[in-house]
Amino acid sequence: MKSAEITSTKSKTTTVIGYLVVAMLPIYLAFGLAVAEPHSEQGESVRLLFVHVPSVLVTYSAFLVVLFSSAMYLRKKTPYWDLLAGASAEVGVVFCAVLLFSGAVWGRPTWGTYWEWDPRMTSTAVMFISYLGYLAVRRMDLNPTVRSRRAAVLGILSFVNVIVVHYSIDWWRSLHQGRTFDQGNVQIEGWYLFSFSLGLAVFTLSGLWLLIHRFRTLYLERQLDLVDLDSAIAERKSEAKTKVSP
Amino acid sequence: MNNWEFVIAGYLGAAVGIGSYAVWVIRRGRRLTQKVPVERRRFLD
Amino acid sequence: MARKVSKGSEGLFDAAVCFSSVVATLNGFPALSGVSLEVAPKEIVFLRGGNGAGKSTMLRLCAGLIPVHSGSARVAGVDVSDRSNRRLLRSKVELLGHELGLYEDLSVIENLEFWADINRVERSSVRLALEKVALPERTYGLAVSELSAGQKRRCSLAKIIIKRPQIWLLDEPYAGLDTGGVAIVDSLITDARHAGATCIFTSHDQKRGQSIADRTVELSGGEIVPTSTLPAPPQKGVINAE
Amino acid sequence: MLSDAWRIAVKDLTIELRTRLLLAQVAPFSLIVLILFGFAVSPDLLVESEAARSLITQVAPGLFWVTILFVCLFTINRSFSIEARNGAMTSLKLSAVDASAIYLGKVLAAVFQLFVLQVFLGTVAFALYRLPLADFGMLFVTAIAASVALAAIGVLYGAVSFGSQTPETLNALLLLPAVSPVMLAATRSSEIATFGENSVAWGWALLLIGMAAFYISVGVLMFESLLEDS
Repeated sequence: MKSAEITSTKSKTTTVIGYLVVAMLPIYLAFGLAVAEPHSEQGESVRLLFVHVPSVLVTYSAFLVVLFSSAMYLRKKTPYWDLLAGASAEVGVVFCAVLLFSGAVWGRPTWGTYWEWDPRMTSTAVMFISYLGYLAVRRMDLNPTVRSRRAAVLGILSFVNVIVVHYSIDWWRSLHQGRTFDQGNVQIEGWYLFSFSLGLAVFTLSGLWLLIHRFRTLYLERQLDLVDLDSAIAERKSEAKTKVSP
Repeated sequence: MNNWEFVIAGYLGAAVGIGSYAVWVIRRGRRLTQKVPVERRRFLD
Repeated sequence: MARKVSKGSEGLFDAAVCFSSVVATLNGFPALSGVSLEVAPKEIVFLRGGNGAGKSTMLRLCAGLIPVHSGSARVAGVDVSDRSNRRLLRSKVELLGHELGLYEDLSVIENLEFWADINRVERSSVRLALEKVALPERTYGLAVSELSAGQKRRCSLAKIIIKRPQIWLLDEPYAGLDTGGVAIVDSLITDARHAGATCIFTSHDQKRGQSIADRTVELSGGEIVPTSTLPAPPQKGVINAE
Repeated sequence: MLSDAWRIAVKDLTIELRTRLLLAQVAPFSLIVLILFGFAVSPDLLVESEAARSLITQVAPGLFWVTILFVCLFTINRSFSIEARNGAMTSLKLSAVDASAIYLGKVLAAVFQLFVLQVFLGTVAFALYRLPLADFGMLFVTAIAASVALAAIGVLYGAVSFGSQTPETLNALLLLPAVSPVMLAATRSSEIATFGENSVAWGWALLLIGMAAFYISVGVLMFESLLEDS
């Protein structure tokens, strides 16, 4: 594609991904909302599994990408890794919000409460906030190089939260006797497995689509900053020429 | 057990959340692309 | 440590400071818009220019405190933008900036002894430095917050004497000093040169600056003004070292 | 490196001794938080009801550690504000010390301050909430390990927000989620130490020690990346 034709952040890849999502969405909804049988214990609310668990996996992967690209940024110091980390963290935060929301509305029919002080739910909320903090650091008013490096360190540190979320239930069980809530006691097989896989595909592809687009907007923001800098340098140079000191 | 209201809320919430973010990103992308000079619009595709 | 120093010794044959089209930004503003400058070892350079010309930025960049956006900057033979050499660079330069770099709640002597310790310098040099900047002995035990502005400046001058860097970067060293203090700064700069150090300093007092410097460099709009456009330098008197 | 760290710690503590910010402002503040928490949780305390008494006893360890969290925030903010003033941090960077020495030094000073305040507040809390004490050793180990973990995380995150326009609020946003596992472990561990009766006894204390060790090593490794200006 010629540069002049580019009027938005879409490209062949994202168009293909977009169409795939659009094509799979009705099938996913049909299977998730109709074909999959109600669960013997959970009834219809089991259908939230096809939203909740894929969003968990996309969130994990997005934060994993943050970890990886932050480490790469510290190694290679190329700005693209920094942009990728930023884009991925934002996508991760969006999916994390979806996961918290779907978890809450799933919790109400299964446990009778939107919020249960379960180690996984609590640590997920903490993880969500810690990545909001990461995004806040990315908006800090500092020299871009310094800010990127600090963000990279934080991007690595924040992954501790993801590990805590993942293992919180096991740790809690070994250190604390008491009941733990687990929504994952549904056997995922048959139509459940199929609907779940569809959901996973739809969520992953839309996450990828968002990631690519967000990366490109961040890239454009950077380009714009560089353009502004170029003109600022030119302006400053002309200022130097016109003003000759006594 | 019939809990359709929660199921619908969950699906709708996800759709609204992800959808509105997608719309925001696309719009921002369009706006920024207009501002960036043509020769700098290349993406690492 | 020792290994690194020997590596740096080859830098002795380099220029003390070598900038080539250096661009540096401060929050998106190109404070330096393409500076090319070479300073020979043992040279005393007076950096002048109006407010916002980029003088302070340039000195800070020499100390590795500001990232280089483009171009190359070598100071004491060390590439400023290379972070792996940062410690080597910082062992060779010292910056006296607008900020004092002193802890207000500690006494003069505590500040300087801490500074000597973390720079691996004998504590005995603290007294010598204090005598050189002519701070009265009764102030040694006072907290820095109790000193007058001029005394604080002297105290922070003492820091640079203690460190004895290879390259002295002085941003407005005369600011806030009385006549005695000004004379002290002059003698410090010339002493440093005799000890083999290079010095770059800024000042708004042109006469004072030119009287002591080997060369005057003018910054304007983040660039060095070419020498041809500068007015002819005044007849420079013989530098009186002692 | 360790001697540099020690010097920096001594410097920080001397400044604290001169200004007495923690002693004169943070300690009374934490005291009032502890008292108000007591009121908020059970206003019936004034009428000596047995139910209120047992409620406050149950939640006391949690209240205590939330208060320590505030103290930790203040300590870290203070630790970095003394370096922000007069550009002292620039001086440190221009000196011959390693970034990891700066990190360890600041952690050491913060550990000391946090520990002293924990001892003070802990004593008050035991008196105020009339708590039993089952295992002093475990309580002591908990306090030490929690101080180290909080300081290690705090100094690391304090450096992330250093130099921003609003370091205090940003630091609070970053630090509280990061220290939440420490707070949880410290609360459970001190609960066990206070009331006894638990099979996993030392599990939480060991977890705390693990976290402290983990964050200290991460801090030593990564502090330089946070500190550099270019």
